[in-house]
Amino acid sequence: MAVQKQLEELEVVTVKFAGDSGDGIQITGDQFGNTTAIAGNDFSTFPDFPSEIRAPLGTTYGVSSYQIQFAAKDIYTPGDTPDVLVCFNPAALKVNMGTVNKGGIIVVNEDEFIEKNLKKAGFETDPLDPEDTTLQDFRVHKIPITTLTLKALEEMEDMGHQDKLRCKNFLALGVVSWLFQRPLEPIETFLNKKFGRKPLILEANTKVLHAGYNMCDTMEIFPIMYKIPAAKLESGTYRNINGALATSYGLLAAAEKIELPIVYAGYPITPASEVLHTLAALKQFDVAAIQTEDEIAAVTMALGAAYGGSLGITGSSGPGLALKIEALNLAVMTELPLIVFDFMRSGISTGMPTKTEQGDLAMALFGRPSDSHVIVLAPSSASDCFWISIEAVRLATKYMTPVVVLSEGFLINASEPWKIPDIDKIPKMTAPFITKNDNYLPYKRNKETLARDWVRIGTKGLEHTIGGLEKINETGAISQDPENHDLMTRLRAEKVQKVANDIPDIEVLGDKDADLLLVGWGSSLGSMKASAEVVSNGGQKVAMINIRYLNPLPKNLGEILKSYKKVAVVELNLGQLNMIIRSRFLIDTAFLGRVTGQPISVVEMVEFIKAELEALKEH
Amino acid sequence: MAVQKQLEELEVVTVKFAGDSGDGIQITGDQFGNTTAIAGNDFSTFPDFPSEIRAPLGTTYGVSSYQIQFAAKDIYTPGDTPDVLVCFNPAALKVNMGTVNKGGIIVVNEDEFIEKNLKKAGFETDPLDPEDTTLQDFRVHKIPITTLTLKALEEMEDMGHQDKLRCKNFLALGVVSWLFQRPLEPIETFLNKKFGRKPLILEANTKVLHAGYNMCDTMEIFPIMYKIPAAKLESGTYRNINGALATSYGLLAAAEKIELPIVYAGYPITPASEVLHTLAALKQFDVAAIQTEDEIAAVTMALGAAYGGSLGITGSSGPGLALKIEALNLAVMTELPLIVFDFMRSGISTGMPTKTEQGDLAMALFGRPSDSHVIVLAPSSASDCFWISIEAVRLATKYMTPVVVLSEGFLINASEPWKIPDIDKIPKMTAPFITKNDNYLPYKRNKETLARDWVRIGTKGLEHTIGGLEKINETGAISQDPENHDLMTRLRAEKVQKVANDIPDIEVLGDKDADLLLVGWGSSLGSMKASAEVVSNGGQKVAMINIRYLNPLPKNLGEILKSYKKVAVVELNLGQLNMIIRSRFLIDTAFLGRVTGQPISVVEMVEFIKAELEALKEH
Amino acid sequence: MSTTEQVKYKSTDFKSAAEPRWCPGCEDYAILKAVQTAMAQIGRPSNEHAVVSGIGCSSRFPYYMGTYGFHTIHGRPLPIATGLKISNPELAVWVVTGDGDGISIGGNHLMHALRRNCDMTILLFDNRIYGLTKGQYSPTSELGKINKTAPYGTIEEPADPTGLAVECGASFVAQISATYVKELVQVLVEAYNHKGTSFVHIYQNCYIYNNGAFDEFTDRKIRDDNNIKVEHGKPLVFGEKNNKGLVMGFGKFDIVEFEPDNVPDNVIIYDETDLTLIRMISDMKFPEFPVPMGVIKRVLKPTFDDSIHEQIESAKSKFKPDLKTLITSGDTWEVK
Amino acid sequence: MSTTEQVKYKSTDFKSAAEPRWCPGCEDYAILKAVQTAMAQIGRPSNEHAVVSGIGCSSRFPYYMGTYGFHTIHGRPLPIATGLKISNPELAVWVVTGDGDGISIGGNHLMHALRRNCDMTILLFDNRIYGLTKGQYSPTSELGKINKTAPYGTIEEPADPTGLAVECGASFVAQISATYVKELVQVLVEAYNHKGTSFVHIYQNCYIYNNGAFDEFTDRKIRDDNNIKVEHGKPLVFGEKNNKGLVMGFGKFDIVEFEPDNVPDNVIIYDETDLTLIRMISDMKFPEFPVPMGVIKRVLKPTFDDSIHEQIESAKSKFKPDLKTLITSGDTWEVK
Ligand SMILES: Cc1ncc(C[n+]2csc(CCOP(=O)(O)OP(=O)(O)O)c2C)c(N)n1
Ligand SMILES: Cc1ncc(C[n+]2csc(CCOP(=O)(O)OP(=O)(O)O)c2C)c(N)n1
Ligand code: SF4
Ligand code: SF4
Ligand SMILES: [Mg+2]
Ligand SMILES: [Mg+2]
Repeated sequence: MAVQKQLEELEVVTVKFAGDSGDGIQITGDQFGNTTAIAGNDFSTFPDFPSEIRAPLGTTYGVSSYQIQFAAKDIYTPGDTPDVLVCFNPAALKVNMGTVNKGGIIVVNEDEFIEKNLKKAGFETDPLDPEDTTLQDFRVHKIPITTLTLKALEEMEDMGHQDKLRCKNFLALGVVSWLFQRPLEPIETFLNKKFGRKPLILEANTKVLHAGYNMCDTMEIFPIMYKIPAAKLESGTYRNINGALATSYGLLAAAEKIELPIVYAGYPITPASEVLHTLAALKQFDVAAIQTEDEIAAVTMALGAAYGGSLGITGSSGPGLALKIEALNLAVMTELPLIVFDFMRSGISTGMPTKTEQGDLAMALFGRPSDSHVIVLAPSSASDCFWISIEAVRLATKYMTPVVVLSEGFLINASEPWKIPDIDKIPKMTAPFITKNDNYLPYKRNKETLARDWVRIGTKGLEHTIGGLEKINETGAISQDPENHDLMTRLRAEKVQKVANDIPDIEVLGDKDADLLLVGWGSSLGSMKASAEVVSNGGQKVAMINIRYLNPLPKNLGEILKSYKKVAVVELNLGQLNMIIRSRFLIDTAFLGRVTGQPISVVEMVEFIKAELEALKEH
Repeated sequence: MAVQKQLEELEVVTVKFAGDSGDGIQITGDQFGNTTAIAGNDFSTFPDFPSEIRAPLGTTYGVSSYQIQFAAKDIYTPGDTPDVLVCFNPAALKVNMGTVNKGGIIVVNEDEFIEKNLKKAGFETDPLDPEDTTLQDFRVHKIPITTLTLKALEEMEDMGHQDKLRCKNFLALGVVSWLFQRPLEPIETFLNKKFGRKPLILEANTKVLHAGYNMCDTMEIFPIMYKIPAAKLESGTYRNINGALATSYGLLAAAEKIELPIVYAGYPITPASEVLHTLAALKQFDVAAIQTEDEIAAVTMALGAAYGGSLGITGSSGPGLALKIEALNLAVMTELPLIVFDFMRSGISTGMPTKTEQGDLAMALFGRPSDSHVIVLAPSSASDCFWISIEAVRLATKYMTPVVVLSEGFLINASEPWKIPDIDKIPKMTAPFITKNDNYLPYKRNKETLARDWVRIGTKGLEHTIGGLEKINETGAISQDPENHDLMTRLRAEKVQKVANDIPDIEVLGDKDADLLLVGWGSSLGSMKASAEVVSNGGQKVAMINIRYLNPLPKNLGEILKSYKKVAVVELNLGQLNMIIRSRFLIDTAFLGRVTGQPISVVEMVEFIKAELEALKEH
Repeated sequence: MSTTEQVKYKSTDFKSAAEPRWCPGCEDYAILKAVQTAMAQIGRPSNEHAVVSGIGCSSRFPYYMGTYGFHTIHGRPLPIATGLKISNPELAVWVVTGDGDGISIGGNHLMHALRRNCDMTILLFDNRIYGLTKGQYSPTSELGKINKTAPYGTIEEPADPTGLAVECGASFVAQISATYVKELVQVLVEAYNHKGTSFVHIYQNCYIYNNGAFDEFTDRKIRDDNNIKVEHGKPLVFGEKNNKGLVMGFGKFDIVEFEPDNVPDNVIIYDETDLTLIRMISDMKFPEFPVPMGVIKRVLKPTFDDSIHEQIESAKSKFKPDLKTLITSGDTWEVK
Repeated sequence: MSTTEQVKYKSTDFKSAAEPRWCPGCEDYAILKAVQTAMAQIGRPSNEHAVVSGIGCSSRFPYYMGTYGFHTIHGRPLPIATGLKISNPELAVWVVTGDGDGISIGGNHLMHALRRNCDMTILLFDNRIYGLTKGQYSPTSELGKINKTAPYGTIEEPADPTGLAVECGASFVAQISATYVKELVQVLVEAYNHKGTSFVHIYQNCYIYNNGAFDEFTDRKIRDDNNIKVEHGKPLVFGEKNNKGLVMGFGKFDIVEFEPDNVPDNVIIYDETDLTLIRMISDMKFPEFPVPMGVIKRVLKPTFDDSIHEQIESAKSKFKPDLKTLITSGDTWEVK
């Protein structure tokens, strides 16, 4: 019979799984996220993996991890520091123990703490040794996960040893599920789907999952178990979604609403490839998802499709975007609705490919020869990637101009609960096609939007040639006339500025009547909200805005900025949005920029906010 | 006997030659420049040609022109509007007549004003018709240049008709030389050099040159002739130089001073090709000038050479620079002294390839993924291209960082008198090579410059690997450590900022005690100086600075800017330097930006200055 | 798809209002005329054609066509044309490129386009020089050529566009000179008719920067000895008097001479689908061998555009494209 | 230039301190070991070698070498290596690239590098997949392959790196599998010894994303029937029992069978300088023909680096490199 355990209710918890790339960390994390979702919590995840495919076992640089924060309330980030760390080997402990909260729980696979592995991880002494002080600040639980897994599967004689070992992550998942009283059904459903055709593996994984769970029920491993009540989320049907899926689904939704096929051309690159993979498997939605020979071919193929009259889309990350610049300028010149996703990753050059950053804003705005203007949007959360995709399609086609979407590696991989929207309620869109005109002028502009007409190439009677040479306004004939070039340069800029009339005002979040206004973009929204909550709980006030429309900027931005005593910009770079805001509004901003390949931690941001508030007081 | 003519002394004159691309306009202009130089005037030229190789004869878009301003005083621009226009055909008149000063002289080749040509040029009536009012504001001189040329060569029976026709530009040159009392010897010297091996052509050209000159002496074509006394230039030996030559010679000088061979890799593009051509013909200076398959190969080949320990240099214009971004970031990451020239041309995409612009500043500063910093320099005149080349080599090698030189199409083609420097007085430079070190660390930095050591690849005992992945400071081992990445990102930025300690203070020109400060860069210096002179002559004051070091900015810039009531930025773009200055110094600047493919005209700039001065008064 | 009504088109139906801006004497004019003539023969209206070009003198082509046109950027017309064709499968897509545009900066796209076999027609104008940028060498320039960027002569072995196309698996390869006006038109029509990527390598004289580059095999006086007309099902015969032919040698052709019109049996009857003959014909080096003119290769294989659309259709037949179902797939939960 | 002193090197002299980070089971380990062994045989010290790579699993190679190394950007190692060689002509320059790095994004540089013939050794690791980005198809992936970006199968005809190298005029072309350890080392040494660009196409199994891709011709049990060792001056014989050979057919090879070791006279003796044989060997398609392994082409021609330096020397002999004279050339005038 199960031993009676203490049950403690918590509002919010952060759990992190860590181990070798081959340990199934990402699946474990995903499944824990899923069961957490179904238990009704809000949550946010942060998968983090090395750029090596399968780094040698047991090395610190080969450690893969998955962090999840879940709560009985709204959650904005995957959490700074875990309350619970589950380590599959010494290297995982070595890399992650520094981040665990004091007094936190560390669960280790005791079996892996043998000398060879300790050495590989760089431990001089065995941290599990009772005499050792390395882990004295934590509640350490040693579980022989490997042994227990093999034992649980002892009777399965048809199964190989290696195959059995591969189940150990589900034993750990059983343990953690027990600790937080998560239901096992969602995990079982997943296993059924995934291994339906491999009954042996299905059986084994299900077995160890339950074994892990039951073991905790029976044995004195944890003196306590936790309950995190359901969060009060808006009512509706929810699913778990990450940015890659949300981006892809958003594009499909947009295509349906505007009734155009998609040509998505990409060249594989971390972390952009996920979207290409997703769309390649969704051909039934009239999606031609094409892997090209390089990024130049990707962007030009998409441009060719946009020229033809389809939704021409391409996606990459920094090194790939760098190769698309020349073609992007051709799209600006020919005023075609090309959509370019940049899933930003960390660092210049190859940098840290699997890590996140917000480093490409200045490039998206200014990184093209001459005065070249495009619309720039940035999603602020994994699920917002869905809405940004739709908005990108709407604006690109309405204004006949390229749109760059600055998404982030972090958002692509991170997941969160998403209230599934009613597709029917998303407004239809109309592309500005012209089908008949006796006196068609390729560069004649819509008075309101300044957009030129879009022609489905092949339409009878509208034959014309466009290209990269400067052309006369309206007629589109090539011209080197000085004043015409000046005019066209200004018109192209003005057209993009017109979009400001067509986007929502920015909304101030947090304590609107604070003295200090935080300004961020993209995923910083999460860190800002979480930090503001902490600050607010501490009795201080901070307001914040997150800029989804980075070019053109929302019309009410200046007014908002000027109504605060102090404006502080926060970004994952050395001050790119900050430069824009200073230059545009001549405001002496404060700035917090971090370039670590990780989201800014809440602790850091809170510290920054407090220091700024302090400085304001001194004035 | 020669008729006695009136002689008027002028201080400054602007002459423009215009005709079909095949009319030899550029040669005519160049030779007039040369003889002007030798006559001791200061001068500045503006060759302007269509992007077509040989556009159909007589079309307006096929008109090629060459403008030159020369004077008895210092001259800063090729002049806004010609005092004398020499037209070889109706199209040349059509395109250029609007720019000629009222009361100015227009010389036309009367023979070409036949109906067919008039129609092609878009004239409804014959502007030479005495009844016609088109040219009523000008002093028109009709000369049957073609007929006179043929007549002058009548006796040369061995010469073909077509070949004879081709001499007509030298007849015109003789005419204009007479008008301004230029010596014919320099032109003869040129002809001797060029046609030494073609005695017939030499004889013919010399003949018509003199025929043109003597004809004016004899006949009543011009009632007056002009004398422009020599300018008071600094003493020394002078030559005529354009930006392409100056750039190339500067590189050779730098290579000699640092004792390294040059690997210049480029892909042809207007207007950058000139430098590649020049260097390709100067192999004896240890220059490997290589035409690559594309711009990516060009920049990477140069980078490979820089890695090896040579001067790795590449040059292009906007569309080519766009393709070099990814490699440029690799150079930033590996901290190698790559030198990249951008000879800016007009417009986004293919734009107006033969026209000028300053459109790539924002791109040079920010057009790379993530926080990526390079040194950015801009020459302010054709001859300054020489000095900028040397400075680029000095800073790139001293700081082990890429340098981008923003040069301009206008400067490449424009020529001016240049006081030939004493090569011996140019300081020697030392590249930071390391040749021996028992504990060599690839990313160990010089304390003062933060530069890492340069290794001639092949050196014994210094074997190491570098690359695009983020690396640990000092050791250079690849690393994904969050704090290390933040540190390295800041170090790379800081290193470039350090250069500010190593560059001259900016100097205020014009009326230093004015209220209004003009801020420009690149070729704007000429327009600013000329405009300031006009303003100053009108009794008003304006100060100005020209920024040659665009990143990092000179240390005293902020102080200068803050000491003026009003700062006005002028550029050939929509406000790129302006953005930097606003953002950095939070100054509410005024701005004059023109994007016409031409230098800003003095008239326009004077108007702008006056309006700003007026506005200041009203305060 | 061809319109079914029988309309008679004239070459002028495919002219634009713009006046061509090439140099007088440039052979680009001849090719322009040939393309317009071919289009008239093809019999589809101007709106059903799109001409996509890169940058170069040759690439100004679309401006002078009364069809749809896109003058893009240097080296990239092929992926742009591919995107266009995928988007608008009914269009007749033509690509105009130069030896610099198509083989130098755009060489990679050419290689991959030929592998892909998207249905379009590529016209490579080969003048063995960079025209628009005023006379630098190109990848097809002969070794030792003196020019602006190689004042001491080029040191790179020239690339062979036709050989490259064969190597890359092109399904249609033809080679022809702009001076053969009638044959050029015919080749263009056949290239259009071929389903898949058709590659037409056109020798084009640049009057200004490389005049006479092809005289050896295009000059009327000597050309019949220096080139050979290649035609499916016809013997490989050439010579001013039709007195030479190609026979099979040891792994390559041998040249035999014979009495005019007395063609021996062992002279090869050309087969444009035989990979061995195709390889041997395109491997012939001038002046050892004559320069082949005509359709060198024509084989049928699935096209990229068809395959993409087939995969889309096949996906549709398996999975209903229902967005609502899709986004609610996987685990969902209700919050009340 | 080789140092003259006779030093004995061990393969470990060319190892770096860094621990390789490829997946367990990856054949990149075998190639690493082979390169280090080859360098020991070559007998030049580690500082005289530089390894330049692009991006991909294979391109991590330089980190594990005790030589100079440059891990550059995707697709661009060749021009970087070319710049390096021109700058430092004494260096032994090696390039490591993958089927994605070298044939997809870097295909154009490959084509032009092979034309140029700069003295360096290119190792193309062909695993017919993108390893580092986790399993998308590459240009060498077989038609119909199911993978992350082609869940319905690829629709592009694969490129043939060896054939491409031959077409582009490479002066040294070899093909070998990573499983043939001894032969690989030998090929590497010969590639190094060749003056000019040496192209070595190496079949390399990716254990994680494309395991078994080359089993048909590398599996010990069947490989002798499925590949053929190509060696200059040796007959083209293969088969488990050395019982098959290649003879000249009608423009291509035919396979003949015979009694083991009873090689008929008409079996071709391979000549690595004979362009016809080279073409026929590299045109053989598996499984109709066996896969050739060994040095397929070796011809001498001027190298790019030599030619550049020769032009520089020749210019020097004609014009004194005197900067003062240069800048005062042309018309000058004195201002007093
Ligand atoms: C990215 C880029 N690089 C270089 C150029 C300059 N450029 C224009 S056309 C051309 C080469 C033209 O040669 P080719 O393709 O042979 O055409 P042709 O003029 O001979 O017909 C070059 C290098 C450019 N426009 N864009
Ligand atoms: C410009 C750019 N595009 C894309 C990538 C992503 N990327 C890295 S390696 C690679 C392909 C690797 O394939 P291959 O060259 O075959 O090497 P392998 O990993 O198989 O050894 C890609 C697409 C990149 N790093 N840079
Ligand atoms: S430069 Fe040559 S290719 Fe270009 S238009 Fe003139 S003749 Fe034709
Ligand atoms: S993914 Fe494949 S190629 Fe890459 S290291 Fe692993 S086994 Fe080797
Ligand atoms: Mg050409
Ligand atoms: Mg690969």
